[in-house]
Amino acid sequence: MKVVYKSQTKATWCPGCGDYGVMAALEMAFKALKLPPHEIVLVSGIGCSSNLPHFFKTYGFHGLHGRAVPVATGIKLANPSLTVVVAGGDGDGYGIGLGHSLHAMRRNLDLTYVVMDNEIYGLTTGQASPTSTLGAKTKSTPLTGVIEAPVNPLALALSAGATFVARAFSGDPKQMADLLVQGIRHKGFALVDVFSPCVTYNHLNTFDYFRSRVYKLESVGHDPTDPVAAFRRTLEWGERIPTGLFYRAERPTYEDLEPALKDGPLPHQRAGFPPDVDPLKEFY
Amino acid sequence: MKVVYKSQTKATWCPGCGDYGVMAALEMAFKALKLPPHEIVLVSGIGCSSNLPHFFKTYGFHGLHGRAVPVATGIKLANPSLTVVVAGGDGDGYGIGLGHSLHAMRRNLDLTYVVMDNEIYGLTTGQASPTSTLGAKTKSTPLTGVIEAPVNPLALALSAGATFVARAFSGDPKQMADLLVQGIRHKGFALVDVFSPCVTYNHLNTFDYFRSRVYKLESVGHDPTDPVAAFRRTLEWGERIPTGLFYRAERPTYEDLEPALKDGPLPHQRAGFPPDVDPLKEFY
Amino acid sequence: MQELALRVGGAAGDGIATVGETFCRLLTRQGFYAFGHTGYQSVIRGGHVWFQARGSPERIWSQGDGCDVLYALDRQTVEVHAPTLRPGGVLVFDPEKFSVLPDQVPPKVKILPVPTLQLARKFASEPILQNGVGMGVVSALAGQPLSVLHGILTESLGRKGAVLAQNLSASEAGFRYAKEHFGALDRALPEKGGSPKLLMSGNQAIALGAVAAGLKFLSQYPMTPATSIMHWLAAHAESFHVVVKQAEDELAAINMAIGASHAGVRAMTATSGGGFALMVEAFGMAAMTETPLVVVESQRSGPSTGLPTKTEQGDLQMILGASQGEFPRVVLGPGSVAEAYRETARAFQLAEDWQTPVVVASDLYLSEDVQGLDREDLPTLPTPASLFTVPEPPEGGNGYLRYRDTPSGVSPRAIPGQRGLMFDAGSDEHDESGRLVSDVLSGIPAYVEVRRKMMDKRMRKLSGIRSATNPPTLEGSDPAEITLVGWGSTAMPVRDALALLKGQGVAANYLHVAQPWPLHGEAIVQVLRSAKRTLLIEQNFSGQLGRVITAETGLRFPDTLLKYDGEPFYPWEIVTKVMEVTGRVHR
Amino acid sequence: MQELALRVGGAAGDGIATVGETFCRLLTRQGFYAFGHTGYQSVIRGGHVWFQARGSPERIWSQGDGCDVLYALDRQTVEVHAPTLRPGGVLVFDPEKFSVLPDQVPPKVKILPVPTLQLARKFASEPILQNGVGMGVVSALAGQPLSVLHGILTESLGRKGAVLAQNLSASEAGFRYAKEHFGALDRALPEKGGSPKLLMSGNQAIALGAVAAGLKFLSQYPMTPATSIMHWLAAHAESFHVVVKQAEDELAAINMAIGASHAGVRAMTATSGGGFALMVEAFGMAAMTETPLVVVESQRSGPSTGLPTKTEQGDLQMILGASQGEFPRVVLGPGSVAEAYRETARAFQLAEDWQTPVVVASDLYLSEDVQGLDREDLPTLPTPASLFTVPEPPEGGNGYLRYRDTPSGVSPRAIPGQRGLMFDAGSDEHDESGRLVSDVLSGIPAYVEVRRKMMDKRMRKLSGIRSATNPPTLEGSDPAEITLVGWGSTAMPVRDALALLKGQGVAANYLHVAQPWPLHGEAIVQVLRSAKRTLLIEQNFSGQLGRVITAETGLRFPDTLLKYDGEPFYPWEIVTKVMEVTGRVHR
Ligand SMILES: Cc1ncc(C[n+]2csc(CCOP(=O)(O)OP(=O)(O)O)c2C)c(N)n1
Ligand SMILES: Cc1ncc(C[n+]2csc(CCOP(=O)(O)OP(=O)(O)O)c2C)c(N)n1
Ligand code: SF4
Ligand code: SF4
Ligand SMILES: [Mg+2]
Ligand SMILES: [Mg+2]
Repeated sequence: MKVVYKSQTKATWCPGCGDYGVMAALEMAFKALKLPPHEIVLVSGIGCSSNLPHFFKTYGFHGLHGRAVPVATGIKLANPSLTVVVAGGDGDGYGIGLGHSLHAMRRNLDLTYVVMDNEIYGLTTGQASPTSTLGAKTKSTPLTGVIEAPVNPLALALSAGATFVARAFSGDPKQMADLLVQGIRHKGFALVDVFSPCVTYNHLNTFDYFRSRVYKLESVGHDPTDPVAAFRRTLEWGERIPTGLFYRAERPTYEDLEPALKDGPLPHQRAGFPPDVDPLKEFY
Repeated sequence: MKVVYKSQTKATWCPGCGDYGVMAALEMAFKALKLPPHEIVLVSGIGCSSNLPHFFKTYGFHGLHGRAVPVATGIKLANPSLTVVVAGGDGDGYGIGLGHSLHAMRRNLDLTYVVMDNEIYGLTTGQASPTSTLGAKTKSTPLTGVIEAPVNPLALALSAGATFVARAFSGDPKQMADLLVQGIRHKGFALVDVFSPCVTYNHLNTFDYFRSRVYKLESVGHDPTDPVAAFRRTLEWGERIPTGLFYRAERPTYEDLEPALKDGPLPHQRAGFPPDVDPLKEFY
Repeated sequence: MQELALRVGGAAGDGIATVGETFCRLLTRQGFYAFGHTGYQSVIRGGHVWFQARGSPERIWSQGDGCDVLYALDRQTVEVHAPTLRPGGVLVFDPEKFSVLPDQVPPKVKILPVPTLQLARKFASEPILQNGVGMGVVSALAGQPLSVLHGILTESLGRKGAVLAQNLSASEAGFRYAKEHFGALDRALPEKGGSPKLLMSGNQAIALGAVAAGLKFLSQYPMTPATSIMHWLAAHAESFHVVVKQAEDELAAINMAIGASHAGVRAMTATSGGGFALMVEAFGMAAMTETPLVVVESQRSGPSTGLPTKTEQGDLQMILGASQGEFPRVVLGPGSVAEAYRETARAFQLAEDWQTPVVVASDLYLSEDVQGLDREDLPTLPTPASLFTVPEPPEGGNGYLRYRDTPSGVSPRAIPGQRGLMFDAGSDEHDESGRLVSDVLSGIPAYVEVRRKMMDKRMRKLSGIRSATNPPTLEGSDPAEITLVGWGSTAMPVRDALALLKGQGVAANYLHVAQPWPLHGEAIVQVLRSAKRTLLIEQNFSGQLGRVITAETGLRFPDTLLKYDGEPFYPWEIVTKVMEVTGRVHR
Repeated sequence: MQELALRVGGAAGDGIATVGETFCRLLTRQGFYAFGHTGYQSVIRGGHVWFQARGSPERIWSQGDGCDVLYALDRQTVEVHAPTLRPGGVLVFDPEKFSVLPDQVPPKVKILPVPTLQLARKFASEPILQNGVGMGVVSALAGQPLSVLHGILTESLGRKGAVLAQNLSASEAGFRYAKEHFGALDRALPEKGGSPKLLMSGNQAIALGAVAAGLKFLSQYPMTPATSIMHWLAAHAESFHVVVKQAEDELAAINMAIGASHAGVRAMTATSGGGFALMVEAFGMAAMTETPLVVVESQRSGPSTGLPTKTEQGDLQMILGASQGEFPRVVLGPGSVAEAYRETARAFQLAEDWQTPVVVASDLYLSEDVQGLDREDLPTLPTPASLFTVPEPPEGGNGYLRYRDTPSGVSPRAIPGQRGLMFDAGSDEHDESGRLVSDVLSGIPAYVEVRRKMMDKRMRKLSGIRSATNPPTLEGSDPAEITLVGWGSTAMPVRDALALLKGQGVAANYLHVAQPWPLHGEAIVQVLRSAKRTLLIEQNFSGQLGRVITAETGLRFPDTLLKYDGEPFYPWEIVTKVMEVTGRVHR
């Protein structure tokens, strides 16, 4: 029987939105990995991009703005046998949720985090986001443009201890799907930052903008096991912007080190006091 | 007349706590810079370290756990003529407050942030902090020890766009005072991470632990203007741990770019509608 | 009462808001009072969107009930909105897009097919130009001269030369088409109302009121329906000398505002319920450090993310409970765009006079809908005084007590930068000087006493605020058969309902509790005890203001009209309920 | 009633808690009921610290009033605590450290100088060994055999061979010294009470109750006085198979717990008021997504950071208002250590049965103080059933409605990993299937109706919970002259006060509202209407439970005993107030 990953809910993004590319690539990745849909949980926050779980027929949790990663952490720690993919926007993950994102990375939970980075707040109709370009005029920066330096999510991820750090572009769903496959397969926290243009509110960082700038790291012989080389690549911004796998490392996952999970996923374990233990003994 | 910076409130830290060194170095820095006490605002969160403002006779704001940086941001943006120094713990600044810390760095506000990094939660009697060493047994990790990789605050600061990134050690208040003087003088966000041992709850990262490991970056000819070199140095951890100035850059501060501050500190500006403007005109 | 209501509907991206707002502007330009109500979705493109623009030579307070012109850009608009067409009304649509059967509209409603696309195509190829035609049609039906519409289009499209010309031509074509094929509606407005009115949303009024009261610092994180406060202030930041800071989240936003206020400037943050939820901890810190703070909480349908584009008054209980422990707070619930201006200004005064946080509780309905106003509705305020009120003591003076225990509970406030007045503002319990009680003194009898005194000092402000502010007053008939009780934006449809009830021969009045906290309990009891009958009316499930009144006074509300489906009250709903409660059958 | 109370005081770092807890353990080992109350500061070293250990062969519920033995390690202890010594009591101190004048103690109190340091020096050089001496002294005064103390010391110091030997010798020296120079107190307890008791803090009981009810996941961020829940569970995580996750902050902690619960395990988070303030947004999300969740909120003195080591019941209003909009929630306020166990277990059951968040509202007093218990106080619970309750439909089945509108409001719940039951849990308003209403359907009449129905469905749970749970019952005399009304830990001193009142010939009883929400309003009205007189007693400024009762029932409380200085109630304070309210003069 053919496995269906998409739900019957039509995506509600604007025509041409970069997020369609992410949806397509994610479907390709699920297919390639032959994941049973009921073993996938898509977790998101709030934003245009965060509506993504509704367009898939997997389990989904569409939570609060900026709090997708902690919810996903709880799900994964309760049941590590699930494939947990977090999806959301740049505001969600690098703005209000930045702290959670980075703490999850150092924990090295086996999560895959796809950030649909459009350098703008889409759903709230176009304010500056943490990745907005210096000088960009938005509804919250109408006079001077943005006057704070954008975050560098890949450099931060690298510094925070993420063990898989990659960048894709909605204009190249094949490369993205490939990175997602690798990211999901990777045992540990995988960040896939995606240039996913907002065609409605961001007229600066457009498909054309990125298309004319991106190049693939593999084409320049980048060594993804070298953190310093990776850091140097994350600083490249301007006429040439690298995509692909920046960094990858092997490190035990948090779940592997958590003793309470030795006997398998928590929902399948028995609950209550173990029969051979008198929990009150120590209180005498 | 002799300027007094210390208040009559005796510091309440445990005897031998590393934070005494920070207090001493900060006083040395204020003296060296000849700052008028009423033009200094010390802002802190909650933690042993965050009690610091009470021990100085400057203006002080002892706010909420993890929220010192936003309060300081508000103070500085309202009145850039004040010297605003943020002080607090590793839990406060790199745990619950990590997002705020990094966003403030990319904004490049002219703040100086001293983090008393004791690799533990002191005030709550000894749980793991975000900088606790892998394997460290604490009250919250009594069985396995810490199983998540510690944050690397300096690498994160570098990646977040801090324009002054330094590390000091409570065992060397002179070096610390010197870095604080530079940090306060520096136009932009200055992070001074301080190894400030908790003698009560952290028996791993002690004075001796650090004393036997630290070396000064200036002694190895480190170039603080090279971000990649700085990044490489932030990765050094183990038998040899660098202190001193990792990185410094020049970039306009947020306050400099904010047009509403062109006419000086806000409290001194007139309020209400400018006399020559009819604010209702556009509504007809 | 003479009035006319236009409704326009279509898909997001069809330019519905532009048509609606342009028509509202046309009404206020012509001297009519207007009300513009918008219905939209929580996605950027797609989904059904509509706008109701209502005008009258007399004061109106809400979107009213039903419409006279329905300009339907798609079939769904006909399905959803045709039932709201009133007798004598007309449905305007383009037969090229879809067809309408006569039984799709109510009796005595006409159907006016207009080839909007075809007419538009003469001037440009973009389908959006159809709205130029549509606006011309509506102007004609409303009995308004084309020149006013042309004036407005010229202002708004001025910079886009070719586009302007196309729109002028298209609207003229529409105007002519309507005149030829229909004429004006029976309900058409006169050619001119009174003097031109202002057209303003609640959020714009809040922003204006804040600046008028001396706002110098806004830190905000975007969240519907509070976002446009930041948009408006950001656009005016330079000319009004206000720092507008988009924070990384709401936790930062409120803490920044507290910092700025501590530094000596009038500061505000604004958000909706979900964002306010994140401000809860710092809200209490403002009270503990006795830092003035104004928070705008524009409510939307909850719980949780809820319906981000729908209205509700469901957050009062959260606001009243916000933050651990007990401290004085003020909650204001303005009941019109003009009140939004005045109450926001009052919020700043209260925050500063009493050194404690004040919440202006708006909602999507008040914040985003637009209303026509007279200039006198927005009084000019005196230029705010400087905050440097504490005289600087001679060098080295040590006697300054930031938290001095005074009869009012308010203590003299110093500002960082003032010589010799250095103090610590602390979120821990402290003594009059600001010294911590928590560190080494808690539980020591003398300091148990200090703690109690400091609590008393802070809580004392509440009765002071109650005395210093005006109790709610009755609006409408006196004596009355029934007294409605509500707060915030509910006042708007209630006011229209009172007029309708008068027309029906029912004497009703309204107790508008514009200050839910501290509540003027005794005054309210006095009014309600002498009322023949009461009706609690709130836009929430559990009658939250009613619960506050009961908790304070013991007085209960046997009759309630509570709505929690996201739509605002329609005046006629209120009328119907009053008819039912007063034992009449509604005719 | 026979009872004995020891108080020990000194500077932080003096080992005060160890002495106090050891003595409590000694009491429960000997079969006495005990209560241990601790007073400490919000710094790690320095500041005055004390501990009161009280024991009795009969049930006791609080620290009681005053003490019989005051073991003062420093001069400040004498100044602060000597006035609490009861007639027949004794002050123990070391004259080498400071001197005590006879008029520093109340009448009929003896002074027993003990050369603790000198005696200790015989066995080791560390001054901390003085407490070994002190514990021996206290054992002798209390009339307890040395062997019991030695047994306890051997267990606790077992691993530290030399230290143990020193302590055994020192305590023996102290014991002998006291026997020689004083003998036992008049009030000394018998050599043996009943069967040995458990000694447990409220937080330990909460942790135990949670595990008994099936807890598999705790995510928490440290905050006094909730922290020790995490400490205890972390230490037992492996043997009880519980994931204990210290989160990066409280926002993460609650969201993680919601995630874990969503994934199918019983999950909890715990915090104090300031941390709960940060959980407010997600608290509402749990209700909206209908995810079971247990939150322990252990209150401390607010507002804001307040007094971190002092108690209060000041957060009820915050908990009841937590999060925007309206949704069902449950708030439990256990009134003893045993109730903390049982109510926490009940919280899990309610959360799961009704798929909504439940708060266990403790406070510093209940959470951190220790009480002696019988094993029967902590009933064994049945092993929790598996959560996989929804049968998996045949492959591809599409009919599953996660949010089906049922008569109870509770819908069948699937767990990720179950085949064919995939659904989205969303914080936006949604229909029965989980499909969003907010995105493209809001305001469309059929979906306005869906919204209303989903609100009704969720809110309906509240009346179901009310019916399914027991109304509060009266404790104490019946009939009674006066009925006290309270919630949570206040029950503890109230129970001791009832006994004292009985001794004074006053018939009083207590309505313990252990479930402040949903309130059993009618049952409460019935009880209180027939009460001769009521007294609301709460550990806060504004009588928050009283306000809830008034809001729900209209019933008011003319008499109140409210305390907000951070100290718990002392039974005698309650007695005094009752005497005053019932028109007696207190003798
Ligand atoms: C606590 C909170 N604050 C604010 C909002 C409003 N809000 C919804 S989405 C969003 C930002 C969306 O930006 P991003 O995460 O980049 O997603 P995008 O829409 O661009 O895909 C904001 C601020 C919210 N829902 N919750
Ligand atoms: C919102 C909130 N959560 C938790 C706490 C409790 N708390 C106080 S200090 C602290 C951590 C202190 O650690 P750190 O910041 O490293 O400071 P240190 O005491 O080590 O100097 C915590 C968790 C709090 N005050 N507020
Ligand atoms: S607003 Fe932007 S991000 Fe949102 S759906 Fe439209 S194009 Fe995509
Ligand atoms: S507990 Fe640790 S950090 Fe706190 S004062 Fe003591 S030594 Fe310093
Ligand atoms: Mg975005
Ligand atoms: Mg620390």
